[in-house]
Amino acid sequence: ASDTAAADDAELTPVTVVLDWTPNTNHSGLYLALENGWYEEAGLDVTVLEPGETSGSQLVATGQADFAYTVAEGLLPARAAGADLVSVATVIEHNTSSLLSLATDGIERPRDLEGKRYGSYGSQLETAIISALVACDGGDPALVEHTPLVSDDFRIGLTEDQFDTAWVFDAWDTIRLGSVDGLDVNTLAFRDWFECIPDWYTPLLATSATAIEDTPEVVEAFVSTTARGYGEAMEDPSAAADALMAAAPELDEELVRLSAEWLAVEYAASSAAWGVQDAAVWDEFATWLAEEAILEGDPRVDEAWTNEFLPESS
Amino acid sequence: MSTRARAALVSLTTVAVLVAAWETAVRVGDVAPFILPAPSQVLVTAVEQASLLGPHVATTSLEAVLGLALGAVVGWLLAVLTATVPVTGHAAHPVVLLSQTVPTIVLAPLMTLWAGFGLTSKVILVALTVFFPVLIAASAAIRDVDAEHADMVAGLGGTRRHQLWLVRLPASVPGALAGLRIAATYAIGAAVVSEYLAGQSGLGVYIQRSRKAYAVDQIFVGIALIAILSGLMVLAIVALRRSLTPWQAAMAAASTP
Amino acid sequence: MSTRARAALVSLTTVAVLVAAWETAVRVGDVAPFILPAPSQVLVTAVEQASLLGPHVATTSLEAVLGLALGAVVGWLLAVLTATVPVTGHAAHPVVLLSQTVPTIVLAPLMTLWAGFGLTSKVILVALTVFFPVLIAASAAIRDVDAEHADMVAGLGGTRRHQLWLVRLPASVPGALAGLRIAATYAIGAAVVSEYLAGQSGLGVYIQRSRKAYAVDQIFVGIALIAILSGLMVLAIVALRRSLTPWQAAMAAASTP
Amino acid sequence: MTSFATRRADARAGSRASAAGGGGVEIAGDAGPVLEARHLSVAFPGTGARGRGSGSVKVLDSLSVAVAPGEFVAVLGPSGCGKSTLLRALGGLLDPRAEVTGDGVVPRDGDGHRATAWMPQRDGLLPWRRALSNAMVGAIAAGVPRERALPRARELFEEFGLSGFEDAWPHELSGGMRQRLALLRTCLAERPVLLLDEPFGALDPVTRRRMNAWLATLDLAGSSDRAVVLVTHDVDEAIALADRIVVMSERPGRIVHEAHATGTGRYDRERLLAALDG
Amino acid sequence: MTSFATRRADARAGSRASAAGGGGVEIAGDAGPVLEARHLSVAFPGTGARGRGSGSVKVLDSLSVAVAPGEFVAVLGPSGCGKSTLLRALGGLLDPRAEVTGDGVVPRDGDGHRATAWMPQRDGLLPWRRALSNAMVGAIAAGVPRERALPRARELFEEFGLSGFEDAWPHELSGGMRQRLALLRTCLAERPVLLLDEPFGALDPVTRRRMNAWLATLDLAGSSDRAVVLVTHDVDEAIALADRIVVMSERPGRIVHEAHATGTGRYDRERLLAALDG
Ligand SMILES: Nc1ncnc2c1ncn2[C@@H]1O[C@H](COP(=O)(O)OP(=O)(O)OP(=O)(O)O)[C@@H](O)[C@H]1O
Ligand SMILES: Nc1ncnc2c1ncn2[C@@H]1O[C@H](COP(=O)(O)OP(=O)(O)OP(=O)(O)O)[C@@H](O)[C@H]1O
Ligand SMILES: [Mg+2]
Ligand SMILES: [Mg+2]
Repeated sequence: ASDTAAADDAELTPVTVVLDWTPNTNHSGLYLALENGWYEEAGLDVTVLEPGETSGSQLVATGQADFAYTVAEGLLPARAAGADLVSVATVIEHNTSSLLSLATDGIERPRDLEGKRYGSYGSQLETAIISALVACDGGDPALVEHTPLVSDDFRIGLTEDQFDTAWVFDAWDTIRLGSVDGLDVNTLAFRDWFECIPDWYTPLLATSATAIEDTPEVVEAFVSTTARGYGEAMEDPSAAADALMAAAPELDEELVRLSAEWLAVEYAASSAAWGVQDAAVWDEFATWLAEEAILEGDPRVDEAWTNEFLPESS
Repeated sequence: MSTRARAALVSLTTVAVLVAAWETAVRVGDVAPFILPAPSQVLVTAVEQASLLGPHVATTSLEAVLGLALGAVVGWLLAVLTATVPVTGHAAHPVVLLSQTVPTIVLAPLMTLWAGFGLTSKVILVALTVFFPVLIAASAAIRDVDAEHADMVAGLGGTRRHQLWLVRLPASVPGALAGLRIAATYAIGAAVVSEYLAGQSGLGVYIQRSRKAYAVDQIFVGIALIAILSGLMVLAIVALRRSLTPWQAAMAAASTP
Repeated sequence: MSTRARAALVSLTTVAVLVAAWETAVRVGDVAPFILPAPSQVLVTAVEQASLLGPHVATTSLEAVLGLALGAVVGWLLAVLTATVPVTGHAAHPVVLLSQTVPTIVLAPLMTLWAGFGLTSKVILVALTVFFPVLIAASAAIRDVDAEHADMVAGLGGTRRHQLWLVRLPASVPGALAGLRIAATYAIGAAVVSEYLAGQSGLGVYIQRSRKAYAVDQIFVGIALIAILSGLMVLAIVALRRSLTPWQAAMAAASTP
Repeated sequence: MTSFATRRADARAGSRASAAGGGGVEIAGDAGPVLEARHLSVAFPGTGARGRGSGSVKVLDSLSVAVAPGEFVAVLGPSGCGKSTLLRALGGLLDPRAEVTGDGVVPRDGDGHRATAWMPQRDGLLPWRRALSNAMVGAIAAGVPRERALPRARELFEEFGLSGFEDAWPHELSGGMRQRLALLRTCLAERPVLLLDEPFGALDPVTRRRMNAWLATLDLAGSSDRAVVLVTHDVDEAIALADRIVVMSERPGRIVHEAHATGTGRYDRERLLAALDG
Repeated sequence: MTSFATRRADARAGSRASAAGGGGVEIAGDAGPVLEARHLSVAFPGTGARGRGSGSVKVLDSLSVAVAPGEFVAVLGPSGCGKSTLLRALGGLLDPRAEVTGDGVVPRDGDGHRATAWMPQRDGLLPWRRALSNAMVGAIAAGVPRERALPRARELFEEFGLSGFEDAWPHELSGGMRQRLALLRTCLAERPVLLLDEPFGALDPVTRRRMNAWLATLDLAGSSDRAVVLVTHDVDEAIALADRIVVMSERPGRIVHEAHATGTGRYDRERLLAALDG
């Protein structure tokens, strides 16, 4: 029996996937598929790597890894600089970022940010988005103060009054502060202001054009199996939470469960199937980045993404 | 009571006092647990997660010990090489400086490019941190050697190699050990940082996951473990020093009022 | 040609060779520019952004120099205090170890809580990195002092204070300088890291912004500046060593075949 | 009275403290000795580790010696017999690990400091101080004001044949020059009692004679609190300088012979040499 | 022939290289000297920095000396006249910054190494080696096989009165014991030519006589390539041991007197002392 097991192992194709962060509910489809052995069924031996300071897209572009979770605002400039990266699925259909603040600060809409301090990671994209939001809502972007984020624990920043608002992900930080820690927080969700700012894919799953060309069957197997995992996560959020907790027991279980439930709906908010990308979203975002002078060079947007490896059924 | 026992007692007392003060501060003052959890809570978490922590601690310790050994050997050999063939020292200079100033964030991707994600890249990163204090301290000690001793060897027909072997190297041992003591303090921390690189296990991964999950008590468990492991490394080096410099133990200056 | 000039020439040649190799590798091989931009491109970027870089360099240098000075003084004083009143040394031990093992990521938020976002918190973070090698190297040198000299002072009626002042401290200078040389190499890097965490200006901010903007050539400009500034710090310490230990310059061992 | 005794248990810091700690000791009056050791025994523990293991080396064996005010005592004895150890014991400079028994009298100055100035057998010059600055260490350690010590130092540089070398580093001096500098440093301490461990071992006969003459001018006779203990290998030097000569036995050192410059026990060169021969 | 000359410009590494670099020098045959310095002048640059500034110290002034095979030469001279400097020059051990002119002959062994063994005035014992191990440094540096050197070392420990101290650290030895150990180390190098810088300065007369007797047994007479140069302060020691005595002047050192054990220039103690007196 052990002989056949060894033989089976030998036939599996090794695949490396680099996360964009520590394991979290954005990755639960991946972990669910892993836990259920679906990758082995598809002939894959999947290794998951946490990135720390390494960028998954660099690893994919240089062939060090096969897949990476990354974001559109990283993928496009990297492509413009010549990196071989292609998005094969979006993890969440819409951008679920938002600006989080304590309810006492009364930040209900973008123009309320006037005179407030935004805790900034220091990227150009942040400045551009905040300014666009405030200006679009009739405020003066110049009145928003940008102050550096000292800690990625927003509870400290907000309660110690180091800043008034920060850019967070609803599926994780908002749930943590609002539902788990019971802080009275407001969110200003980007998806409510898509008339002012573009939507974009964050996070997404990327591979390289080389991989697509050389081993399309592996890409196909991985993406469709991952889609199966996310499909199951949408069906059974508590199984998704269990899978994630098993893989990363350091996580806070309450947060993971609430987040999994929240995301079950958001993975594919409007379409039925997980992962599908829309040309318009990519084009608009690329154009906006170029206008804001965040993107220099040509990322060849139409080659930057594909839906072709997602299951047909959708 | 021996001097060493007294020293240990004083150190432990400090730790106890600090922990007590911390506990009091958290309980009496109203420090939010997400800013500073109480040590008792940290301890509870540590006990709860003991089985989870085991493998992380093992990974980090292995990386640190291997990296420290590699770095110490490389640093000392480089110091010796520099002393023997000064031109190699001058040539290595800028590279050594770069190795210490290029941030890990930049080094990390390059490192994974040719050393992969496994143990190797982490051991190399630890060694990269560790070799430098050893190199500098040993070099200084080799350079500052007593001319009297070097001349004695030369006067007996000894070559430069004999001078190096009989005088410069032994004379550099206390200095190199001071460097190694610095290095040992950094080793665990360097291993933790190297795990940020791209890892699957280790205290770096544990802390990173805890941070992202807002589990502050777990972060403090991680820090406490880093400090304890570092302390053990340092104690090992101190013991090494005792056994490598027996003549110093046998020397003691008089102090008279 | 003097030994020093030859050393400088060899070092510069290494740098030139490395840069040339790098340029060739990028041009001939197909290294993607977002992994490793060509040095020529880095230079172009640096020249283009010169006026932008000036203030960043000034901020970082100021933080590093102040932090280095503070850290060196604190480290040396702690070493002296430990030598004078050993119990303080043992008591300080665990705290010193903690200061070196608690990761900056964790320390920085606490630091800004009570030192704010300004210069102070960065200087303290640099000093925290820097004092440790100085403390350890100076302590080792003070401890390993020649009993012969200490006894000589005691035999003339000198007190422990005299022994410290006349023998232990001067004897510790070369060791402390080796520690300072290690510290000087770290100072700029430590300032940059402290800026990552919460800064409005400085090379850390520059590199961080460049990373967020995926401007790899700018990252390398930042790294090159860190390396150059660190090199200057080290040269300053070497010069300091020459002037603080004139008797060593006047001593030279014979080497005869 | 100062006890040289120390228990093994607290030998580390103890021996020094107890040897020096007998507070309230006054410099003996007109009759009593200015410096005295009674039944002094010293043993050094074996160097552990390899070989010698537990066996300790007994160096001094219940040795008693007293130095009267104004007296110049020379100590002779075979190499390794414990002369330096005796001088260290009198100066409070024994290795803290030494096992010491016995008591004695030690001169103290007004501040309670030991009023002896010890010159080590190996000069103990500090490599990081130039010659003049090395000499001044004597003044600094003994608390002699700089204004008084500096001119005196320059004077002695001249007298000791060292002028021109004030700014030399110790390693630039010859063996004999280093030794003279060490003596000069010891003199600058201005202590009433000098403990000199072979101060002239590295000097040629001519320079040695000159230095002996200088030492003789110190003229202790009549000074109620001054004294010199000189360890030397040169019998003629001892005869020329000392009021009294004590000869020590082989290790463990005891006093096997005593001779006086005057009176009944007059110096007899042959007898001294015979005593030395054991 | 070996040139001691060196140009100032490359003094740093140069003087040593050139003083030792005259390759192809064979140990002189039956007639020629085994060791020779011709018109040797040595000056040390001033210590810069403070005071002495540019003025350099002239130590040896066109000194010439030759040692014949089998000869035992003693060097006397006032402290600081340049005896140690002369010995260092002969052994190739001058400070690289010294300004040196002159040439000479230096004995070399089969491998082209200098065939001299030098004993420094300060013993040069390594603090991190125990006594026996320190002695073995002589054998190691000179390439003498351990199997031969170790039994010889143990023998000499006995003969030099050091037995029982094989495992002692240098700082646990008395001054005279250190000196004997340094001589022992020098002997273990088994070099034909010994350069001894005051090997007995720290010994009492009895031990000194014993060591002298030992040195006398080396019996150089007739050996074609052996020689000893002994720097000493003890005129009687020189007379007892040496085939020839040279007396140096005050700094800058020249040879002012020469005397032979036999023949016309017979030793005259008074004349030697007078020459020393300058
Ligand atoms: N710190 C020490 N530890 C162990 N043994 C020691 C120590 N100091 C001295 N001894 C031993 O004590 C003995 C006497 O030493 P001491 O230096 O007193 O002799 P000395 O009479 O001065 O001899 P010398 O004339 O050679 O200087 C020696 O056998 C020496 O090995
Ligand atoms: N490295 C050096 N640098 C400068 N001056 C030196 C150096 N070595 C020796 N001298 C000087 O050279 C002179 C002669 O020194 P040397 O040691 O040869 O004397 P010596 O005859 O051996 O005296 P002694 O009998 O006292 O040992 C002295 O004035 C000394 O200051
Ligand atoms: Mg002695
Ligand atoms: Mg000399």
